[in-house]
Amino acid sequence: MARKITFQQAINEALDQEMARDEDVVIMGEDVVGGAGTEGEMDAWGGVLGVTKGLWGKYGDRIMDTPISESGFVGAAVGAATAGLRPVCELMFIDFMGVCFDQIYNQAAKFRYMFGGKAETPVVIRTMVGAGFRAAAQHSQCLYPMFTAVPGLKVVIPSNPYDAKGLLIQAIRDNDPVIFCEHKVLYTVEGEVPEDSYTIPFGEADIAREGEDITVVALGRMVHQALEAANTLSSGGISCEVVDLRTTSPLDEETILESVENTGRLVVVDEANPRCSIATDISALVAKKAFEHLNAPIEMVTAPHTPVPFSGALEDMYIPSPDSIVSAVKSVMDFSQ
Amino acid sequence: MARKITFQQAINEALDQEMARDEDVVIMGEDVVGGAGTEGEMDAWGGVLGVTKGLWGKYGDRIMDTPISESGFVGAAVGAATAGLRPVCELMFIDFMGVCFDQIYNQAAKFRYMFGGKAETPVVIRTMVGAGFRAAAQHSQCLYPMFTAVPGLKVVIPSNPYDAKGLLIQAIRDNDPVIFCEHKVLYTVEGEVPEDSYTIPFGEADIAREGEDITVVALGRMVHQALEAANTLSSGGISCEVVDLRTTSPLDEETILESVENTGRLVVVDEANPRCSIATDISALVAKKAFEHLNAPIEMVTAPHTPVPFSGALEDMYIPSPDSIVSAVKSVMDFSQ
Amino acid sequence: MPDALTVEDLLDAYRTMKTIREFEDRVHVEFAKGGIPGFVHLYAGEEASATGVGMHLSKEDKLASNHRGHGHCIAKGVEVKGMMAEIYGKATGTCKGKGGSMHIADLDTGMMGANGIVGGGPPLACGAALAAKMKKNGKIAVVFCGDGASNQGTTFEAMNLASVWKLPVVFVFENNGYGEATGSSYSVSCGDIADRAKGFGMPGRIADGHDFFEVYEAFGEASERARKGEGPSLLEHKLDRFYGHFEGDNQNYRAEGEVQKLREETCCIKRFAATAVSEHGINQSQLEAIDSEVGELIDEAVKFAESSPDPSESDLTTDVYINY
Amino acid sequence: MPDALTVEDLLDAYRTMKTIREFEDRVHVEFAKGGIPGFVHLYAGEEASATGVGMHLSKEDKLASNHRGHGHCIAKGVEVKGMMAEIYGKATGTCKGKGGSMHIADLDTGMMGANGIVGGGPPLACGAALAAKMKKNGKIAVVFCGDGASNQGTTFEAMNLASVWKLPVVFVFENNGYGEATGSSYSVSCGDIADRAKGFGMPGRIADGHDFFEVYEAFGEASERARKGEGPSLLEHKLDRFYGHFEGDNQNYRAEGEVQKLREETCCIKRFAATAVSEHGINQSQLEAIDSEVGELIDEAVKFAESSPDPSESDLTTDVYINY
Ligand SMILES: Cc1ncc(C[n+]2csc(CCOP(=O)(O)OP(=O)(O)O)c2C)c(N)n1
Ligand SMILES: Cc1ncc(C[n+]2csc(CCOP(=O)(O)OP(=O)(O)O)c2C)c(N)n1
Ligand SMILES: [Mg+2]
Ligand SMILES: [Mg+2]
Repeated sequence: MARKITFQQAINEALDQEMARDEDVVIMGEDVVGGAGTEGEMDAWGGVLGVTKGLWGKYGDRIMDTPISESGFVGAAVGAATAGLRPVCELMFIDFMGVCFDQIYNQAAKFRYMFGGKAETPVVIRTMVGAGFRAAAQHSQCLYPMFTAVPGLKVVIPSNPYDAKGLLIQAIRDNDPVIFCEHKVLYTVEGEVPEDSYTIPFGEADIAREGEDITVVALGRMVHQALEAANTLSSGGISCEVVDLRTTSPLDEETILESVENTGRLVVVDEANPRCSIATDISALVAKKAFEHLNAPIEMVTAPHTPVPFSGALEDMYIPSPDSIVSAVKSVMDFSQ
Repeated sequence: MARKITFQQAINEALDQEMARDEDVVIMGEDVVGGAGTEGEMDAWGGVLGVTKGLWGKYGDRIMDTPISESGFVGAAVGAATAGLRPVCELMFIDFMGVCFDQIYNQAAKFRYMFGGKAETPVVIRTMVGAGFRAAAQHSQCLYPMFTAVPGLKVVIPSNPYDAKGLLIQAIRDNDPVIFCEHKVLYTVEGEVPEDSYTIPFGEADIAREGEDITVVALGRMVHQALEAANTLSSGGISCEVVDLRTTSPLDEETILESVENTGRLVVVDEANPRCSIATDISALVAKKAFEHLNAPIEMVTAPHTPVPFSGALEDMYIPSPDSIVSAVKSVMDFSQ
Repeated sequence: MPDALTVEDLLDAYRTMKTIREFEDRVHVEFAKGGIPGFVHLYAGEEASATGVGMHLSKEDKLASNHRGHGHCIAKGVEVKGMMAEIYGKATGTCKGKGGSMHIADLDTGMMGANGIVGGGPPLACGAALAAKMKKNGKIAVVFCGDGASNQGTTFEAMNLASVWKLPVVFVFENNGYGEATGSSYSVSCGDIADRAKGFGMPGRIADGHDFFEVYEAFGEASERARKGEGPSLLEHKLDRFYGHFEGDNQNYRAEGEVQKLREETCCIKRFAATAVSEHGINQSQLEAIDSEVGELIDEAVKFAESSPDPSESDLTTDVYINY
Repeated sequence: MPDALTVEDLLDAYRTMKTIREFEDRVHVEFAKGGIPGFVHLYAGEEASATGVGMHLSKEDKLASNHRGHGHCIAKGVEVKGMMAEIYGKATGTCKGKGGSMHIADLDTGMMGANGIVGGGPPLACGAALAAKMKKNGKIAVVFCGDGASNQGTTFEAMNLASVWKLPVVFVFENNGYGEATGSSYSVSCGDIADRAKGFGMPGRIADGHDFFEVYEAFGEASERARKGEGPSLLEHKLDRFYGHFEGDNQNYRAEGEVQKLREETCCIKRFAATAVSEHGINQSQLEAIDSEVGELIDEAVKFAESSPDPSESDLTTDVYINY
């Protein structure tokens, strides 16, 4: 059997292999080394949760701690990308986009278009997303719909270690700016991951489970919730096809539409808040392009339209659960016109 | 006949009347007075396009020029709102949200929830949106879907002078943070506006034109494009009901759903880019809650997934036109299962 | 100045510092036991800073805090039981359990909120100061920032804005030598944070943040300036944190024995007690009485928190807007 | 130093300044006629600043600009015909007409782009400087900011970052006294922008931005420091803009007769010509020859722009990503 490593190790390995392969790859972010300017061990942290640990020892100055100045260093990553480097920049939590968003959507994303096709901006912004850590309203959000909305950005949201490695390597080699979203709850999830380097192309969704009765589109951590729900449902005789988007931009419309053409029913599961989200995006796509195949309303299972609560009791209710997916699927299955 | 004034005058009048009514109302922004620290005329500009002109003469220190520090002064407006003022803060172009978004979505929007219901944050952020000025990629965007996605914010997008005045007065009196989006192309549009003060409640869409065959949901400037299309279509025998959303958060789901229940068909028109937008939001709502009444796929007419081009030749193609709405409506009308 | 401090004041100050220390020590213990969830940043070691500032503030003055906010809350008069319950995520918490350690706010006592965003507070404090200025009520605002936060753009903008608008606000930089695992000697490109004041047209001053009396005096000057309408000031408190960046931090970026040494040599409470007894006529027994009262208070707070109910399902979707 | 400048250099400098002036004067005229759309910010009056800097740069050095970018482009060697066509929104423009005045970029000449976002450039320039540093190629980056931009958080963060990473970058602040209609005396809370350098651990220096020689000398020092790996510098150029903030600005915030007076007294080109002739052995006729060449160049550029085709429909949806 193939080697099993965690999601977090898969990311570390992707970074390691790409840094070894191409010396233009550099890493920057807060405490990505950890310990700059201190008396203790350098590489003390390797990122706030240890994801970049060990890289400083191998690559030295190519991995750089930054001041807490997200506009400054994200912008520097963007500028460096136009000048011959391939920076992988860490925005610790996606929640912090509010202090540096301009450098991403007005600068990186638009250079190529504004400059008449002459710019290439191969920058990757790695960032943590999602609830489940009791980290409260400003450290638990799923803000990737905002990035998905921006022309010129690519947005990646892996659900498992295998995809994490292959998609991150692809992201680093890609010549467009990429937002790479790591769900913090997934870091400890294990999976089979080849040691060799490999890429997974963007815009190719994964059929995480085949099924006939209903399509469940999910992404990131929600793929696991959807698979659990599908398991439960299968014992009740409902066969779910679970589609893991992998990337929301570019979007694999074909796989989604084909699946719905076969099943005639759709539930979209997204941990983000409900308005103007991936859930509405996929629903709208299907209501437009596969309407004639639809046999029932499209259900969306999302977080409520509220900030993320701190209390564990509330946070557990906030996050879409396998149970809520089961209910949604059943209600769609029960529909008859 | 009632008095006619422009959209821009309506906004100025709303500000004027509210400042006269309540001395806690203050205004801040770049050049909202215009001329601070110069030797020329104070109140020189009254905002970059003159919208706040004349208020400094009447209200003096209650209208304040700021340095070019959007995080600083937007955050100050937010902080002041929690401390007893009712600031109306001008973010010159919505495109600049990238340098101050944190103070809006992580601070203002979340206080009430994070603080267990004890905070009130009556701040209004006025901002210009939209293409049509040949102002290119960083001064022409419709980024309101990103604000609409944020729990805790209210988002207003008026389409005409009457609504602009009534909705702005409501926004100032409202005790939640409000993003007030002014389409720059609408500033010179005239309409009947009562001199007296009045409010328009949030979450009540306006049926801008009644019709039977198809529902066209639009907002802001797009209401005008939709009405023009409806005119054209009516001569071909297609009767469009045009719904002007007025506010995207809160959203008047009822009016939208009722209209679709009657017409069985829907086109959503939104000047924003297509992904995770108001267009997908409304489409998804209807695909979920009015599916059984739908007789055809839901069409969306939006800008393409590109930045806003500078060249007038391109920008005119970028903006959804009455013609493109006509085509979309026709394709939906032509659908038969 | 110390002279202006009455015995009452000194005992108050001691009680505040001690309450903070006991609170944090206890949270540390309970966190390790698994009773407390989330990201928790402790203030132990920095008590003289919050306390020396807080002694100058009334409930109508406003304080904007950061992620390391427990001490600021206590010094501003937030009730300790509610805070503890909040940190446990309980319905009886200051924020009904919806905010947690990083978001404790109590607008009634002028506590505008801890903040999970580094640099989130400075603009907000400017706003509170603007409100005071417009209302001409003689109140002020203060914001606490770390050395790490001193590099955030929002912080710089706020300082400039405060100066341009001549706001009654004081920027207090608590320089504890680290922003997470990164040394301030690395991240702050000038020698002292106080060196930045000049670029924003305000006075900048350094105080020994282990020394209550120095902090009290320096902030007294800055707050007086603010109250008189003379504009903002910058203060840099040099101090140390006794725990890791957050609970769970192994602190391997610190020199060996560093924390041990700090606890012995720089403890602001020990130092305060010694001075209070030797120079201000306070009795050791008075301090001991406070120690035991504080111990009880914290015990009670933990019991209260532990025995309080979780928020209920309906709390999930309330408090988003005024009407729900 | 001026001594190091050859006659060739001086004639080059004159040609650059004159080209900028003619370009801007002509855009002003054509804009008024209605031929040019959008927001257009002219650089006339500030030519010595871009030129004195540009003379030290090769194509491999990078320049990040702002909304008032035409002069920076020309001084960096961007071709004038393409620029004019870009400002007209034509397919033959530097950016195929998709960027316009506020977004002219030409990466081949090291011009990283004008920028519609005030403060957008400084972080980008740090990135370019980082690339140069990592590649150890002796190249540098420079960013031009206005006085208004000196208050933007991104600018402060970039200065700190540049110092922490010891980047080969120079921050040039063009202080023309206004950010739109707001006076820099109001918005910049310290006396001189150069006062801010100390807070970011770098040297700060003021130069008379009307004086090409002073700019040339000051930037020579800063760029040498950068090339030697000694880190960033801040320069403040005090200068004036001859037109409004943007075309269409009635400039009622300016004192009466202010522009008239400036044009007479502070014209950097007149001043340069006088010095060049009196001190550096340049003949008036050499300058006149350049004048007429420049006049022709600009005429041609306008004709080229006017007669060029609009972008075509397919251009709307290309250049978004590498593959479309
Ligand atoms: C905008 C933003 N960036 C990064 C973080 C992550 N973070 C939380 S605390 C912290 C260090 C803060 O250091 P400092 O300001 O010195 O305060 P201290 O923790 O030392 O009290 C960092 C980087 C954050 N919360 N917000
Ligand atoms: C983030 C942002 N805020 C505001 C603006 C609007 N704006 C464009 S130019 C300008 C003034 C800039 O002043 P300064 O930096 O002094 O440059 P100058 O125009 O004087 O050359 C302003 C406020 C903007 N483009 N971007
Ligand atoms: Mg610190
Ligand atoms: Mg200026």
